[in-house]
Amino acid sequence: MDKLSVEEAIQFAIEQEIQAAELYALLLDKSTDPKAQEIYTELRDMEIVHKENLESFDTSEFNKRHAEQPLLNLKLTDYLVEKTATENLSFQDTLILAAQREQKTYALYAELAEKFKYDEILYKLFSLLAREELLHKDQIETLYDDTVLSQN
Amino acid sequence: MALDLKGILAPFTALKQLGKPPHTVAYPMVKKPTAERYRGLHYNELDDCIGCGTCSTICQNGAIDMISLDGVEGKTGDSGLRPRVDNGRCCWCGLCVDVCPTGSLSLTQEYLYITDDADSFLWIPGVDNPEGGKLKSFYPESNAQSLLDYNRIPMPELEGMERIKSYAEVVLGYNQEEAQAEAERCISCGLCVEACPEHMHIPEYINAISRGEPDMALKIIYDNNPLGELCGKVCTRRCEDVCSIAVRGEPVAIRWLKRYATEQANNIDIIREILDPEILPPNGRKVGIIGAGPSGLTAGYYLALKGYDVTIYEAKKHAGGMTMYGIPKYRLPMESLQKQIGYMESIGVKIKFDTKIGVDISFEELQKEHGAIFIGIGFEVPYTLGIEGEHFEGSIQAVNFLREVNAERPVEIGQHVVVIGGGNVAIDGARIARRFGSDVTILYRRRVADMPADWEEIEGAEDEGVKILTQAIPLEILADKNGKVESIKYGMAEMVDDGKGGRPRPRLIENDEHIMPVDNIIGAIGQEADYSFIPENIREQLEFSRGRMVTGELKETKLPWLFAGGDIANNTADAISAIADGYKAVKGIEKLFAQKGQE
Amino acid sequence: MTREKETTLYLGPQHPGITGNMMVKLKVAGDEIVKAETHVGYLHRAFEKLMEARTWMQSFPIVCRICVPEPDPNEENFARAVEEIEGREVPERAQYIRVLVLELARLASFGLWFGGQSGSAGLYTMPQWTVGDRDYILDLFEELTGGRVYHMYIWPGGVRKDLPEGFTDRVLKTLDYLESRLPAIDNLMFDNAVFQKRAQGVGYIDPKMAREWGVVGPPLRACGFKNDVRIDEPYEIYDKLNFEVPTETGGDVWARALVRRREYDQSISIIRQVIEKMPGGEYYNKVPNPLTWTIPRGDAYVKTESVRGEFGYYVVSDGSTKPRRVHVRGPAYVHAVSLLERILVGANIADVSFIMNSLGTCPPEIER
Amino acid sequence: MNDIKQELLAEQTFADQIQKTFKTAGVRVIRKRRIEVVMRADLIPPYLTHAKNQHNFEHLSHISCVDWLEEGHFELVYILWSYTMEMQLIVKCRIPRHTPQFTSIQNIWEHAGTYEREIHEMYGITFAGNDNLGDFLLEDWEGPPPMRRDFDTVKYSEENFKDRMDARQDAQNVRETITKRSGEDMPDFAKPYSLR
Repeated sequence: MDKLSVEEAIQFAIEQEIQAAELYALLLDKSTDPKAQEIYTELRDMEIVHKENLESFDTSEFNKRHAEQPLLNLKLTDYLVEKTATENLSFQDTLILAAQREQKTYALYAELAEKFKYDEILYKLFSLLAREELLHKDQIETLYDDTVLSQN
Repeated sequence: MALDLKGILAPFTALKQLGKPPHTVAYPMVKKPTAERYRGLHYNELDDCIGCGTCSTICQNGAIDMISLDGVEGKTGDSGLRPRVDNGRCCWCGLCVDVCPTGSLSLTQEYLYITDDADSFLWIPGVDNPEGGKLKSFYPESNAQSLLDYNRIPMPELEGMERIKSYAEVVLGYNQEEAQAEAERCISCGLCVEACPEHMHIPEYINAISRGEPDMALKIIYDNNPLGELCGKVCTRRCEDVCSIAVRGEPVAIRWLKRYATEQANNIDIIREILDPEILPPNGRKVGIIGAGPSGLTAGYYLALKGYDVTIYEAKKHAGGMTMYGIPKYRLPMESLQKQIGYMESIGVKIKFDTKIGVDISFEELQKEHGAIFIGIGFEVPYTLGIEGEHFEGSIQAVNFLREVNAERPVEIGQHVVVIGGGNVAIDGARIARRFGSDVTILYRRRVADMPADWEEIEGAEDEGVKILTQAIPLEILADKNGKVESIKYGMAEMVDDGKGGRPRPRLIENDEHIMPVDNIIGAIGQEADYSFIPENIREQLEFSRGRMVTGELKETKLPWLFAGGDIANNTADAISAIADGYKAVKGIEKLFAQKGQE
Repeated sequence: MTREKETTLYLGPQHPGITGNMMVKLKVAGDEIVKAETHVGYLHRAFEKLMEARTWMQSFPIVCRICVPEPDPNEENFARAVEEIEGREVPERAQYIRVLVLELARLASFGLWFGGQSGSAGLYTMPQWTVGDRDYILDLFEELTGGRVYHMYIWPGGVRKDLPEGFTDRVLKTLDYLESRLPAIDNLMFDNAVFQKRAQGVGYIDPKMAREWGVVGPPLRACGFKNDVRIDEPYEIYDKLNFEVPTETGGDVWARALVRRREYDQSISIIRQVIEKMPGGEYYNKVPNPLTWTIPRGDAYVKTESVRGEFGYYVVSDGSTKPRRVHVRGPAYVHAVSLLERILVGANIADVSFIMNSLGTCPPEIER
Repeated sequence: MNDIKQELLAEQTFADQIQKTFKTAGVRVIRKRRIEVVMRADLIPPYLTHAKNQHNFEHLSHISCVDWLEEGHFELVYILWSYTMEMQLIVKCRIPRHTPQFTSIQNIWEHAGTYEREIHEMYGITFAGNDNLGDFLLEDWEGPPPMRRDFDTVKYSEENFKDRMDARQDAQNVRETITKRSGEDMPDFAKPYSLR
């Protein structure tokens, strides 16, 4: 992946979302904990929305979409033990897993942005995608902060 | 007759007065300023006013009404009403000012009130004179000048270091004199009633206490709360947060007063004698309740009074749920809980102990046997810290620790203990560990002001020698070569604004890590429910949100025969909310059977 | 001399010479009164009944309204009766402040009396002066209490607010001024041959009658009795003060006027002593929440020396948050009914309001 | 303790003296200069004469009346002062509410008649021997004796002055507002304990 058109880059991102949605759908199917199921459902639906957004993505919208939303970055994923996607994750582990996934996807996009720094449009695109993932991570971390860490 | 010359001439000296300037001023060209304390027309700081209506109550002329105003919305802690003064009746005695708990009401230098309507003397302070705030002249200059008493009668307690020698109850309770004096501070506004999830009749039972009638107070308490004594000891008392007296002083000790009233009845027979409950004849309707925690017990009690055949299924040996196994005995002694539950059993509530649904009896069987089922299982499963090293020996969970201690099973704990969390569970864990003689430090990610624990509990812990380390995030648990906890690594946190007006959240500061040697780490960051006993096919028909069951106004679920309450069905997760849920479910269950009866 | 034909004359209730809304029904022969009957009922406000429906603290703003010229003895009595039943202590400073207020109230009330007594003799300059001077005392009250006429200041447990900064200096200044006015008043009223002739021998009360008919205050002292509640049963800190109880022996309007004139001097002297001795400390021993404050079952009769004499309150508590009974004994109650009816016999019509004034008649405290 | 006794010595001596003469009376020293004597109603006129003539209680300060509705009697209170002993004597007796009649003491103190007139008007008690018990403070009053505890002033004014409150019909009760808004069910037995 040394050279990439904008269309290919978007297609790549769509693939990522589809994979994520499929993973969550699978985990949802296997889960028996209603609390985890609720989170999986939300995550799956969220990824599908992202995918649809990307499909109708218009590069001319770059500037508009950059309306900054401050990032909290509570850095929870930095020190919580890494979770792997297995069948019966608890509610807590589900949240950790999701946050860590967002963190990883963010890292991937950030790396790609760095890689295609010479191409302004690609750079902007990957930076935007990276930022989106961070925002999602923020949302999940905030939820974790409110529910699991309600008394800490 | 002699001529009284002096008597004739002396009066003429009055002529000397002619040249003197007059006493009067040339009004309206010259206006005489009023004195600093002048009692003129009313002014009310509308934003500070909470509509408690005490001004209206004290007014001996009936001159003050409480009315709705456009733009003033009622909310918890504010009735939404504001005073209106009938200047045709007011005598400017200023008692309303002296009795105003917030200090929003005052009298001003103004005394002219002109209207073209001779029948109208109605005046809304603050609305009709918005500039009055600058003209205040008769106002409460200090709490000492107020007619109200802003200082609470101190609760006698065991001394801090004395407490950690045993599980003896720390709070000693008011005697009659103290209770009456504290009850007399209440101004009966009733704002607390709205803040109480159960809407207990607070001003009424406090007034009964102040009149020296604790029996009547007990009756009023039991009207909608069969665990009044429990609440009297451990309630999270939102009522006190909105107490009008708390605006400028210490709130009325509502919880301690309830405790006083309930403790007067010190055995089951006395409770029955005082309450003399009316128990309706059996109506043949059967209700099954899962979990003998506060919500289940409450639902069971009121259903039993109404003639329902109630059975509570409890997995453990004792009833009380988290209040039995989670709350330390120095806060809620066993005998107190046993007394309250024993009384419920005496009026016909059946409790099956050591009966776990899904193990000892299946959910389906339960469903077959009962016309309605109420679930009140609580949050018993602790969340883990989620950090490296949590599996090492010596890393334990507070709920398990407390459960073992309360069940009087042997527990071992080391010299240096760290408790992680800032809720009541964490504080309980820390204070229990102190009773083992350990040195205890609480690590908390946020600030003391953010701690969900009761402030009295936090102070109590500090009095007992518990250290609190705030803005500290546990990062890793380190062990020695035998796999035994040796130390904890933690990082410091900065508090960041979430940009949505919520409470600030802690963010890890990088490269600010510390290591503290410890023998035990007690996690107390939060709990969740275990729903695995509910069969999959039923679970699928229910709705969940953020780990909780979604219920309606009367705690009904998507399935008409199934009700849920307590921690699993509310966001506040405390005993009084659970009691409120149980009470609401009683109405839901009654409604269900009433509809069934019609079909 | 042949007796004139008797006729009935209704004097009042709006007669300009009569203080307050009260009517005297006279049977006259010529201008000599043969029989007099007091008629009241024109301003009954049922304060005593109102208080039965109000809490102890709610009753406190009512009592001062029983008497316009001198409201403070009412507040004093109510507060002291409540304190006596409840056994509540009052801080020493509050006691001094109370006496200061009571004596200022006496001065203000004397101001009205000077005007009333001389005005009812046709000497209309006097009211202009003394009522104007009274306003300087009302200024002091406004500064101290926030109210000019009704102060609502002495309440159970002490007084409502502390003395403002520099207040006592301003009181002393006002006293100096009031004193400087006395020579002019003396010249105009007491040294006035016309006033003397009108007052001497009129409205005579026999000493034995004064004792047994419940006569109190200046009318009693004008019969030669040295009786004053402040001396006979000292309250607050009156036993720590030096003052005289002036007496006269004439028993007539003139003797009563002289007694009052000399009491005026005494009040000024008392206020100066109070200011000199004023201690520091608390001014209020806080009472419980006024909504729930109960007073143990019991009763108390307390009395205060007002300018018109013994002002008594009989207060009964049934142990609840409200008074069972607050019974007011105004000094003029007795003076204005049975006594007045008796001593008007033989007097002239022109002297009726003159005599009434000398007795301190005050219908509001009769009707409450 | 001794100090207190010393201070009240005169009072106590006098109280003992009364007790000796009037054995059925309840005599109590309330405080310095205050002595309470509770007597059978029929003993009141002779006792008051005795107090006035033998102990110089020449000044009748007041006659008061208290309606103890719940206990079924009126309490008449005679307040006397002795200028020579400097003591206030509070003499009390009870008369049944159902037969509100007593004896006038106008023959002992002339002005007692005025007090009796008021008590007659306000409480409906008649005093035998006082022939001037007509209208006094309340001319043309047709209602029941208004100072009786069972005369309901609020009810009376509601019946007679209903129109006066028209402009203030929008007044609301704070406690009721909270009850309504929160959905609290207040049982009837708790309501009398509401101060609002």
